Amino acid sequence: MKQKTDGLEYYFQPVLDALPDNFRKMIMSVSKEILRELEEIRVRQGRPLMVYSRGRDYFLCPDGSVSRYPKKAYVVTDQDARCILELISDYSIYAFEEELASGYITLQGGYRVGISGKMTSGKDGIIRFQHITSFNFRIAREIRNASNKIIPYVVKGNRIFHTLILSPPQMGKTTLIRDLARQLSNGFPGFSGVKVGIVDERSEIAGCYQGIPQNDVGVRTDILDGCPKATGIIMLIRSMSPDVIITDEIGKPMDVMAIEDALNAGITIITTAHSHGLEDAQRRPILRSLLENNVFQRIMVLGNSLGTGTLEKAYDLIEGKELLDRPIR
Amino acid sequence: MNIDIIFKIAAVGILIAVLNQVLLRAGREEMAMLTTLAGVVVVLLMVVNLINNLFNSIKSIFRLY
Amino acid sequence: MGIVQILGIGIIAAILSVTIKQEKPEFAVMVSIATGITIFFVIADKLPYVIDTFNNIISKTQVNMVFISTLIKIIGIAYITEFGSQICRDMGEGSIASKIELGGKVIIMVLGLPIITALTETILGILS
Amino acid sequence: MLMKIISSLLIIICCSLLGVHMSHRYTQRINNIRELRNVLSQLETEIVHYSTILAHAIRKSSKSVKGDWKPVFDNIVEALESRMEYSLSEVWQESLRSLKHNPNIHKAEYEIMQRFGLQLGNSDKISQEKYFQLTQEQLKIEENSAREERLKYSRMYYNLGILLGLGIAIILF
Repeated sequence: MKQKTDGLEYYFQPVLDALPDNFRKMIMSVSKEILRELEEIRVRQGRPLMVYSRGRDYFLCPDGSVSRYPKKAYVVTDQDARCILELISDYSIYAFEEELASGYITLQGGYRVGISGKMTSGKDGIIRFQHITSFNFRIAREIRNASNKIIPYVVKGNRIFHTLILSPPQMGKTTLIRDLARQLSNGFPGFSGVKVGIVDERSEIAGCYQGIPQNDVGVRTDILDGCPKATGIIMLIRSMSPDVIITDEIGKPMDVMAIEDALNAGITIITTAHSHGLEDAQRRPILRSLLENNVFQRIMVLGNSLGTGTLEKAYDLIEGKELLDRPIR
Repeated sequence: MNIDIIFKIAAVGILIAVLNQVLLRAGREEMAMLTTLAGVVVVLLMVVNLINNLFNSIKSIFRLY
Repeated sequence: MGIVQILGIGIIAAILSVTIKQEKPEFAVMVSIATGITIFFVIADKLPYVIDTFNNIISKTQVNMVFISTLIKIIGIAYITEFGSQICRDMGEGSIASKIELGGKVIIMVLGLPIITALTETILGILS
Repeated sequence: MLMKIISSLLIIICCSLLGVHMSHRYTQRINNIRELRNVLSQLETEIVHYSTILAHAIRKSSKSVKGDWKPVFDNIVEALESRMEYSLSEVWQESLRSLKHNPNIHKAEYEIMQRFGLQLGNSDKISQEKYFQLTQEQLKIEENSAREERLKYSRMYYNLGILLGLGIAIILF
């Protein structure tokens, strides 16, 4: 039955808890190096079981060995899929209606499980899942001090600049801003902590489970979990009067208005957006409007030239110059 | 002379009667029938035993061999 | 003293039998049979005394002892038949009661035949 | 003589106790159904209004249960929290099996609960609410028939017990 897993797997134990026994055995018998860098577990009904680690994908075989070819891999059965759905929703699918409608469920520990399958639109117009057939377990890792490389450009003395972090997907921007929030909130040598507010629409930054942050985001941090950014920012300003508001992936017009409200209230904004660089951001209408009336004072661009999460460029919009001559790992 | 046999029979009779009423009230007619039969059998056994004694004693008294 | 006992038993049994009769008639009959037998047992120990004294008296006369024993038998049979038929009549079975009596009469007749033949012979002897 | 009296008294007492136990079975059954109904109604509010996780919802709503259903609910909560089993209906049927031969629970409500367990928790709130109402309806009908039966049978068994005791005592006297 269920064995207690030893040291290494401990950090994504909640994910293992959400998997049936045979999956658990297969994953635990995978080699330690792959597990250390495990990013995703892909479960697709009727297709082989896959794992993403170190930027490559591996197929899991029933005997626990890992192979590069799908033919020997373990094929996921419909019983597995049903059982996973029950386990990740803690046997109460009704409790995760909104999350299911938005296509993901957050496990304890802040691990997000993406879901997809056949959907139908009910008579009340809401699209619901009829059959859920594939799951994507994302193993987010809390890399402490990941934001050390950008802190010198974001904070000068006790002043924090309005910062926009541009990064293509899967480049560790969430890990970055999570650690940034932790450091800003707890403070570090030469900087006393400030009140930090996080609007965590997809509960990924703090990874709250029933409102309790599973990742360390600092002692002075308040989190609005699962709340749309626009309303979240305004609510935070009124309710928690934070010094800094951190949010993830802005992209809607109403986000822009909310950010302007925050600026008028004198609150520093640190947020991220999907784009490959400054030029790409300027082509996008929403980001262009933000950049034109220079809402942000610092722009950080992430990439993977030296591995995932390297800081490619850093711009200072006040003096209009680049702060960085070469990428930092 | 042991006259308790009469009282025993009478008691069983009364009990069976009450039992019947209870069972009828509860709607279990067949059960009532059965208990009556059982009662009759038990009492019959007693009486037959008595009659047996009677005949033996008469035989001995009147020498009716 | 005996009669008081018999009386007591009889009356009590009658009352019991009546109480049971409207609910369960079959038990009432049983009670009456039981009383009958119990009362008989009360007198059962006096009866042999009567019969013995009766025997002694008769044996003093020249009459043949056979007649006496058959006479006693007849009395016994008569008593039992009477007992049985009364019970049947109690239960309302008049026909069975009469059948029992018929049976009893026949058996008594059978027992009585030798006496009658002896009687007729003596009469004929006297007449001739 | 004394011995006879004592023994017949004993017989009478134990027979009437038997009768009382048999009649108690019926009252116990009604209590069980009533407890079941308010557990389900609490569970419904927990699920439909507060949408709490099933394990907590069951634990909270089955706190007030004292009758024969208590071990079943405790068993389910424990199994859910240990996340051993894979599907709730398996856990539900498993823990329900312990009540299969319980005299206080008749086949009717046993089957109602079995059907209820099949769909609990694996659909959205609206259909959950429908299932709850359906089950409550069935349990209400069950409770009425149980009450009728109780009126009829529990008195009968009670008297039966005493009379049998008396009868046997007299016969053996």
